[in-house]
Amino acid sequence: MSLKVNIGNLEFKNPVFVASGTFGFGKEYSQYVDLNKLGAIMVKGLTLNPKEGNPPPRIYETPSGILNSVGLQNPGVDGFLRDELPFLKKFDTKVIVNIAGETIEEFVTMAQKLDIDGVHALELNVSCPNVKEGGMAFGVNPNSIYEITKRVKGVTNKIVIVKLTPNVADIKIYAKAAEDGGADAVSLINTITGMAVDINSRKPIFKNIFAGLSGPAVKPIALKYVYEAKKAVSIPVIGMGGISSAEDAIEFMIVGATAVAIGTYNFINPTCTMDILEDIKKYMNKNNVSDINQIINSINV
Amino acid sequence: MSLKVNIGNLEFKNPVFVASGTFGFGKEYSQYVDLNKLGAIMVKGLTLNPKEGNPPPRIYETPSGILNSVGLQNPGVDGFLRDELPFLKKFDTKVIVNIAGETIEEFVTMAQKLDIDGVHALELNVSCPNVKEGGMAFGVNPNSIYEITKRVKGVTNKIVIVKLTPNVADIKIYAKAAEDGGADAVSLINTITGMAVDINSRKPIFKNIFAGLSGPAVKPIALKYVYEAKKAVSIPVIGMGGISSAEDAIEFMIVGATAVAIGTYNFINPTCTMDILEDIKKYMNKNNVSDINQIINSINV
Amino acid sequence: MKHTIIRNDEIRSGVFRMEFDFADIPTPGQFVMINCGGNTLLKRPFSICDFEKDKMTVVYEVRGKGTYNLSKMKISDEIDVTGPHGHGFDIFDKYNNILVVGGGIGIPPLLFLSKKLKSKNINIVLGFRSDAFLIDEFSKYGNVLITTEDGSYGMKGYVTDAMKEIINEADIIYGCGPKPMLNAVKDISEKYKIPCQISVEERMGCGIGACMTCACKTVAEDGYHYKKVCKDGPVFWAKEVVF
Amino acid sequence: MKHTIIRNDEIRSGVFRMEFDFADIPTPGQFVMINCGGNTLLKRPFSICDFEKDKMTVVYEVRGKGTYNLSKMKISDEIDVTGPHGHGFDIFDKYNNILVVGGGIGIPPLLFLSKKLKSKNINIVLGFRSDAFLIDEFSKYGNVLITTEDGSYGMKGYVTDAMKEIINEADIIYGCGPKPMLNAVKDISEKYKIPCQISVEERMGCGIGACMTCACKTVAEDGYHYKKVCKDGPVFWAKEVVF
Ligand SMILES: Cc1cc2nc3c(=O)[nH]c(=O)nc-3n(C[C@H](O)[C@H](O)[C@H](O)COP(=O)(O)OP(=O)(O)OC[C@H]3O[C@@H](n4cnc5c(N)ncnc54)[C@H](O)[C@@H]3O)c2cc1C
Ligand SMILES: Cc1cc2nc3c(=O)[nH]c(=O)nc-3n(C[C@H](O)[C@H](O)[C@H](O)COP(=O)(O)OP(=O)(O)OC[C@H]3O[C@@H](n4cnc5c(N)ncnc54)[C@H](O)[C@@H]3O)c2cc1C
Ligand SMILES: Cc1cc2nc3c(=O)[nH]c(=O)nc-3n(C[C@H](O)[C@H](O)[C@H](O)COP(=O)(O)O)c2cc1C
Ligand SMILES: Cc1cc2nc3c(=O)[nH]c(=O)nc-3n(C[C@H](O)[C@H](O)[C@H](O)COP(=O)(O)O)c2cc1C
Ligand code: FES
Ligand code: FES
Repeated sequence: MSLKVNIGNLEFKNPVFVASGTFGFGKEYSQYVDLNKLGAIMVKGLTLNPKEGNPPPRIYETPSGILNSVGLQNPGVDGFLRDELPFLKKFDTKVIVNIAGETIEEFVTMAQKLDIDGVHALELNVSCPNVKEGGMAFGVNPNSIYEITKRVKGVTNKIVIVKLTPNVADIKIYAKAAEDGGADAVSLINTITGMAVDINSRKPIFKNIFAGLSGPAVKPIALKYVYEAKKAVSIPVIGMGGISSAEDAIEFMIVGATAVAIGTYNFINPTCTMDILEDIKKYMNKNNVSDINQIINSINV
Repeated sequence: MSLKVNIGNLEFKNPVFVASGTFGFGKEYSQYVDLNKLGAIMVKGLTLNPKEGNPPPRIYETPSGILNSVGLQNPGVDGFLRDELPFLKKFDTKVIVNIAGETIEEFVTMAQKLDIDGVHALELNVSCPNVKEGGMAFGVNPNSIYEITKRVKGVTNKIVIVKLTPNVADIKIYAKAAEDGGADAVSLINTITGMAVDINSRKPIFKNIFAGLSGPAVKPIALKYVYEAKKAVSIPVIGMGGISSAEDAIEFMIVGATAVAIGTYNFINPTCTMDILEDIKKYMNKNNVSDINQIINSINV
Repeated sequence: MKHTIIRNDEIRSGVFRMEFDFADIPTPGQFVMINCGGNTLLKRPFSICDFEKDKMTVVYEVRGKGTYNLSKMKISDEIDVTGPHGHGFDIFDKYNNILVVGGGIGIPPLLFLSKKLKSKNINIVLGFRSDAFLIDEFSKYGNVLITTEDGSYGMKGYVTDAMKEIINEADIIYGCGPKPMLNAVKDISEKYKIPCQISVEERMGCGIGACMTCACKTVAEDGYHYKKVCKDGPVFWAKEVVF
Repeated sequence: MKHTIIRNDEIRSGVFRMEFDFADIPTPGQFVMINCGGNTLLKRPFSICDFEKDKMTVVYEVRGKGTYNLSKMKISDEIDVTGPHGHGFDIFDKYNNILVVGGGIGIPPLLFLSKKLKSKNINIVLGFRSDAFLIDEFSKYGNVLITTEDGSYGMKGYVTDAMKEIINEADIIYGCGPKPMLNAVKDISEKYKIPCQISVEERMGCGIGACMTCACKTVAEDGYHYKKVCKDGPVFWAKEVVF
């Protein structure tokens, strides 16, 4: 049975990744998960300089979902290279570095700094709803997506993945812009903008008013975006948004995802990625699927 | 304590409505709910001619939500006037008739037929994701919204409410188009487009592939849309999407909803509207709110 | 609408019999909607398998998370139930020879039906994949014929095979079971020109006729018409139903 | 990571004491994450109130749906628990006079702390709104002083009032409770120049340091720095914390 999938010239041992921002830099979850068994780790979004992020509260539970407003707290690219990458290099998995520039130049600078051993791919985060500069402003503009992708591709030998926001009406345009810019893959969905209010103080729960929704609640929406994105591009799509089980992961692969990433559900069950991997194998066995690629984009409409 | 709210020249005894398509024409729920106690009943979406709708399955449970693909099965405007309105007229509540034309002319014809006693308001459904003609195609085009609203306003004396779809990037433009067209109010959100796949057959669960997501899962998203819509217009907003409790209803009112509508949750608890009404009163009592209008649009940012 | 569980036993691997207090008197073929708790949202429909003063029985198979949750509930736990809902089986005094045909987890409502039938000659054909259940209970109300697909119990084969042997006696057929079985039963009833009522399943939202999600395709003058399983059904005349 | 509930009693109106089997040995001030079931999604953090070989105790107040669900669980039910998590209280041999200060539902972790303290002179000040709990247990480990806001038990007033009377004896202060109380305790510790550790609360996602949602503002050379309550805390030096 083969679980291997390819994105660009990169081979992943399996299609089960962990989503950026939900798995730190791998260290914390390594007590629960054998990192060697993950297809890839998408690390917490990095900015050029260290960032403190938003004031608390930063998380709020909603029905089958969570709103978060972390605001990209991270140690910056240099901090990552110094304090986090050495640990990740010890494992036989792929490291995908999620980067969020406030300007196109910042994306380029970060990509240059990250064009080193131990980093396997870059994920361009043009879709963070929780920061003022850059973030989603880029993600809702196809020209920015095209430009950032093209510029980053020009300075790196790494696989470049563009992470798309679902806060658009027609995802196809944005996926296409990434492909046209030279992206090796697109990943989606980032969180969906939402909000919550404290009915006693009549204040928004979050200082930024809006926050990003993720978790099982968003799965039907995410699945639709992945299906549509895959119809628009011929590059691989990495699907995410509410995945909590192998069934969910397989749904995403059937509609076109070459790989899937698990985000919020790591919080609920820290070993869920391992369970999902095992259950995907069971499904393949039961359905006589010898190569996972037979499932990918196999939707029967 | 006053729970009265106004939309246009119409006064509603309270802001707790039931959402179109989830409450039939009132008859079925009348065994559970005293219809006289509802602020308004938004009846199932009508088309000019009777419509059979989509093949089953039409409903699928998702985490804290449901996908539906009813496809507007309804008896048509004439069937409604003949078989349903007489029953509704027996109650002291407001009847809001949800209409979905395939063309602008159909909207106008229906509005004319419905310009009669017993009908208090029209809700223009330019946002149904489950039909091929009309439906969401109108709702994602501000010009269509403007045009339909203006044309309908020209032939009716009823309050006109425009029901907006959340499947757009910037709701403000669409709310504004309705206001500019002369709408007395906007209502939102209709369902969010999503999908689900049967991993054994690898077929979409629904024949139409896509379906509409509703229920508690969508609440944080709906709340954000209502907040944004209210910031864009000065006409009243009717908020809905995932409301299951008085707390939820109050959140919507705080961010700007003059009234709220309960949809999916009627299925889960058929008496939830009555519970919500009682609990809103308790909240008002506890917080010394003598008039519900003091809550509406009172967000403290 | 809280009801207290009186009993919840596994009567065969994966099949449970639950009893709870319930006051409203149902007719055979009607169903209840049960909130299965946990992280399920919609209530799930279950046919009424038996009813005695203030006590209702449903028999269910564990299929997904709702029925799984249900199976974990204990005596004296409370569940949220609405009903009885729907249009059940019509019982006619004029028919003396009744043929009741059930398959798998479609069998439970037929027990309550058999109990309420007052006819002299009741033949009950029950089909299972392998292990049978509720046989003793059915035996009180008629002649029971069992078929199993693997031949482990009763006759080897399908209910439709067994039906053919006694079909000539029947004045009316009542059926409930999986779609292919109902379709076959319908065909037989048409071939032998015997009136036939069947109980069909569809996914439901409200359970009371308001949401239009439980569509059952039925014949109509101008082609077809989607009726509501929860309100017009779940029992329909077989000849009405378009499979 | 399933654990079996051994006990789950209401020890005061709305406050429960739950015991479950648990093997990993915690230190005082650490917490566990408990999946409260029902339709909750995230695990909820609870401080460890006591631990004996393979048996952990948490004391919780019903505040929302998670703690409500927890309160309905029965002996022998299984719960999903991870932990122990976080950085707890540091215990120093050099300090003989200890002042432990707790308020409301912040009190439970201080019991496990008091038990582990080996100092001679332990003063424990516990503040409640009205009804007190865990008093007998604390009495085993030190001199207990109770304050209640309504004066229904012990001294009328706040813990900070009571603290002032014995503050001069203290070499170190340990505190846990609502934010305003912790802020006041911090002020007192600074005024009297006594080292002070406090346990703070914040909403959590992962509970293990990966998601950055449990931010606690702390002082840093260049202004401030958000530390993680779940990993760097929940116990911090009071002087670090910016309220
Ligand atoms: C009128 C009626 C009467 C029924 N009576 C009984 C009964 O007496 N005993 C019994 O065991 N089951 C009965 N069912 C089926 C029962 O409702 C489903 O098995 C149950 O809803 C599954 O819930 P779940 O959460 O366990 O499974 P889910 O996780 O929701 O789904 C598991 C499987 O069950 C199927 N399913 C889900 N909902 C329905 C539904 N409404 N109808 C049919 N299939 C469904 C799904 O397609 C899926 O394959 C009846 C259904 C109807 C419509
Ligand atoms: C490190 C730590 C240790 C804790 N120890 C205990 C303990 O020993 N006993 C105890 O009863 N409680 C403790 N809490 C608080 C406990 O986690 C919350 O009361 C619980 O999560 C509420 O869950 P709920 O579903 O009942 O309430 P929800 O419906 O989630 O919320 C109800 C209320 O609780 C507040 N709340 C929710 N989550 C948290 C949180 N993580 N921290 C603080 N407040 C929160 C909300 O603001 C809201 O006002 C601790 C919290 C932390 C961070
Ligand atoms: C707490 C939290 C932090 C996140 N941080 C990032 C981030 O830094 N960069 C990014 O691209 N996405 C970030 N995301 C989005 C996730 O990577 C993922 O796209 C989203 O949560 C949907 O997947 P899920 O439903 O499985 O969580 C974050 C999500 C959460 C919940
Ligand atoms: C089964 C079903 C049928 C619906 N039919 C209609 C309709 O006919 N017209 C309409 O405008 N909205 C329709 N809606 C949308 C609801 O009125 C409401 O906008 C949406 O469900 C969000 O609210 P909720 O989350 O409370 O259900 C339907 C929703 C459901 C679930
Ligand atoms: S389930 Fe709502 S109409 Fe049948
Ligand atoms: S809760 Fe995730 S970092 Fe603290």
